[in-house]
Amino acid sequence: MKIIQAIEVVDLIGDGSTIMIGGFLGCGSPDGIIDELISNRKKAFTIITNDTAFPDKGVGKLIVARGAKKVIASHIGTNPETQRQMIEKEIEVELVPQGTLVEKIRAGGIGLGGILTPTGVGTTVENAKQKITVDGKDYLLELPLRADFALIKAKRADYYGNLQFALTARNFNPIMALAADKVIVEVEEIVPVGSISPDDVHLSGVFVDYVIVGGRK
Amino acid sequence: MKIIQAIEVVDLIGDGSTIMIGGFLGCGSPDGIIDELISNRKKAFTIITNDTAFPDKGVGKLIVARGAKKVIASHIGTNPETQRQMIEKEIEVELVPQGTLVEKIRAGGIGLGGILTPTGVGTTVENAKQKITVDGKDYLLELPLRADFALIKAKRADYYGNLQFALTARNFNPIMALAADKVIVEVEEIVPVGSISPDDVHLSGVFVDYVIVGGRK
Amino acid sequence: MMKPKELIARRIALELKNGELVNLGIGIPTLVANYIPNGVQVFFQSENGIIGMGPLPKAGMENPDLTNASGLYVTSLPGAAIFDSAISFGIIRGGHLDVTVLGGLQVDEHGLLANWMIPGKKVPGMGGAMDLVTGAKKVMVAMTHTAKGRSKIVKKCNLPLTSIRSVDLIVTDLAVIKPTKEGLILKEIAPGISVEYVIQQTDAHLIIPEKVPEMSLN
Amino acid sequence: MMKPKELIARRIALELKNGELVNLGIGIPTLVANYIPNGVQVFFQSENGIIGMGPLPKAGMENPDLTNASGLYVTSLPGAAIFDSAISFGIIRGGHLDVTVLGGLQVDEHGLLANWMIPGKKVPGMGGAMDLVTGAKKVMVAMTHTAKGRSKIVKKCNLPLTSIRSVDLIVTDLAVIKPTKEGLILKEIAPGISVEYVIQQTDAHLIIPEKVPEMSLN
Repeated sequence: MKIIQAIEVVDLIGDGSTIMIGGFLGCGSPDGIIDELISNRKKAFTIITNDTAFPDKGVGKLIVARGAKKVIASHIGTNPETQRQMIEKEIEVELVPQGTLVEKIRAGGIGLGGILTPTGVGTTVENAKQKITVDGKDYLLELPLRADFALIKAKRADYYGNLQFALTARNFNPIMALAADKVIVEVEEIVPVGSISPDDVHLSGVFVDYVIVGGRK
Repeated sequence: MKIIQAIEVVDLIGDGSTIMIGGFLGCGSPDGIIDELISNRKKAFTIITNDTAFPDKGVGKLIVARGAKKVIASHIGTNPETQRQMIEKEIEVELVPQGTLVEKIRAGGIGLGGILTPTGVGTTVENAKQKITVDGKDYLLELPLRADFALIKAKRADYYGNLQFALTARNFNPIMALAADKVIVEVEEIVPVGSISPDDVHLSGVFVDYVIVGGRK
Repeated sequence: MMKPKELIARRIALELKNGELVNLGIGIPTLVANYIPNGVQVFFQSENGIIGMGPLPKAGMENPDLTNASGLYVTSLPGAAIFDSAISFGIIRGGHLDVTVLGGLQVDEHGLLANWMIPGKKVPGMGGAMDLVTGAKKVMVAMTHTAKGRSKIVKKCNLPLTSIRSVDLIVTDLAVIKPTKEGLILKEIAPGISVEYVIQQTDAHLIIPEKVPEMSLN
Repeated sequence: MMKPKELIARRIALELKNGELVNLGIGIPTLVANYIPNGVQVFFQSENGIIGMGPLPKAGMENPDLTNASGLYVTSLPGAAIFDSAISFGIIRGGHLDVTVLGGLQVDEHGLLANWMIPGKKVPGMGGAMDLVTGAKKVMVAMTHTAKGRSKIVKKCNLPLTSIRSVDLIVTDLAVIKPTKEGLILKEIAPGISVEYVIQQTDAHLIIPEKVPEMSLN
């Protein structure tokens, strides 16, 4: 684990990278990192995220700033700009049921080749996916998702990168941290090693590559 | 969630039931429940557990007491009695790689039809399993596991059944609690509702049916 | 006279039983929380990762780390538990959720729900809806009976389906309707509404029992 | 003279690099923890659910809730983290574990390992071994070169394989051997052992480089 300044993500994350961004309608998103990407006009990202939040919040701001080439998400209804860019074919949007999205990411992070889910069977989500019948019930084979970078938000880290999340700001963050080549975490504070009880660590520092201390927005 | 006495499991759990038992070589196993099953000569169980511990510890004692008809586990090497019963065909033993076992249980608990794992490909674990190729890599389709009862151990519960585990006594316990029709938890204490911070709950009480207060062995 | 949304929410609330784990969707379903009958304690799950969600906070007591699935600040009740999105949808898809109440665009004669997109017009995405309908033990749809004068209860959905699992109950401002293998049964009518009016406002065929009582709305 | 097991453990320990996450199997691999070189800090993962496992506790300071994968009481170091078995094997199978050191019954010319059962004789089960060999970034086998006078490095395993993934390094009391696409390369010999003796004690074909240095054993 290495501690860096928010501005350093600008060099780390190349235009066109695939990035996962934690958060749920902006709650628990790494706002300091997102702001740096925006002010440095980073672009052409494939963004994997639960939703595109609101135009003035979280990942929503990155959409408004034209940072995306493609969005993989479960919901874009709260950000009219995502809708507009999609309809005008400025970006591609792939909609994935939320429970499927999180399991695809988890599978990508923990070495599974895919998972079978009943969600989406018989709907447009089926698409060209392989259908597998187990015990007489149909499931869709959903394949793993990984990213070049996961940008996540935690409440605090210790100097080994062990993380604690706060309340519903946890959401996709610990799962995305499993599934990217480089994991960059924005925290509100770094605490001494040993000051988080082993039972209270929500995600082991083994998954964390970079930590940035940002303020609470 | 209902608080019961250990002795009540004797009526709850019928002979021949499929039961998951938490613990790793006896650490974090529900010893009070196991003892009741033994002293009341309950038998013919299909036991899903990581290992059969030692002859005088955890689930190992239930094996010695001839409580099992079948064992599904990743390791039985520390309990010679399991080996003996298997060799003399008194019980059936199904060996499953540990990482596969926990994902099969998780899948059974969260409504997945199965998972694809690379573990076991090209080994005797393949058996008659369906092999699926994703991105040029072979995986085994491993199917979900569920049980009639999960017998698990936690450090403490609140009166809603929210659980906290202690150190490596956590292991399979929170995963097995997802995957059984009835979940019976042995704890060392029950604390007031609200005294465990929401962030510190390791497993929500929604998964818990019965809580038994047992002493520390 | 009671507002249509309040009527729907009140009627749905009467279906909830003590101890149940309930997930309320956006819109009318959210209102259900306001009308839980006395003596009934239910637990609210929100798919962003909490069981034990409480009411909106008082002004000045909001916290940006505690929101509901609509992104609004909420509170947590004693005994609340937090979990990540994988466990949250494990609860939903794994059959651990007793009830979900969702809004709807259309429900058809097979009880199939369409509630996540209008092709060419509005594509918000399914969010958690597909998992909720697929996995919850009981699925209730809370919606107005008609939209822009057109019945939302149709012979066959022409909007994309949310799931191939039939919903368990439909509550509108005009009626309570139960999908069954035989078809849609008209179970109750709203106060002041006639069976004939419901039939007239409904595209789908309704099975009409001999007696159709008025909704109770305690 | 150094005991064979100590020699193997010391040589393996030299392979570990600062900051690596390491899982040690039962038996000889466990000893590796005693010989980590000065200035190298590694983190030990135990598959029962901990990173940051420390040495055995002093007498009287044992706790039944803190054990290693052999069921022995251990301690936790500052910065330790606990997780359930699903995450533990997610770390292993997902490629987040830098190194695993495992015991072996046989390794063959393709670098394939058999280490979990002897049919008809001993069936302990694979435990975590199959996931460890399949998923760890680097797999090292620590074992005696022979058992009951028979080479454990064989042309082809006749015991059931642990994985179809080749191991990265084999360290025995006689030699360090590296499996490659071309075959098994003899990289180092133990102090006082000749290349000829290693060849004689090995069933598998060994590729012998011009120079085969003696093991360093700091």
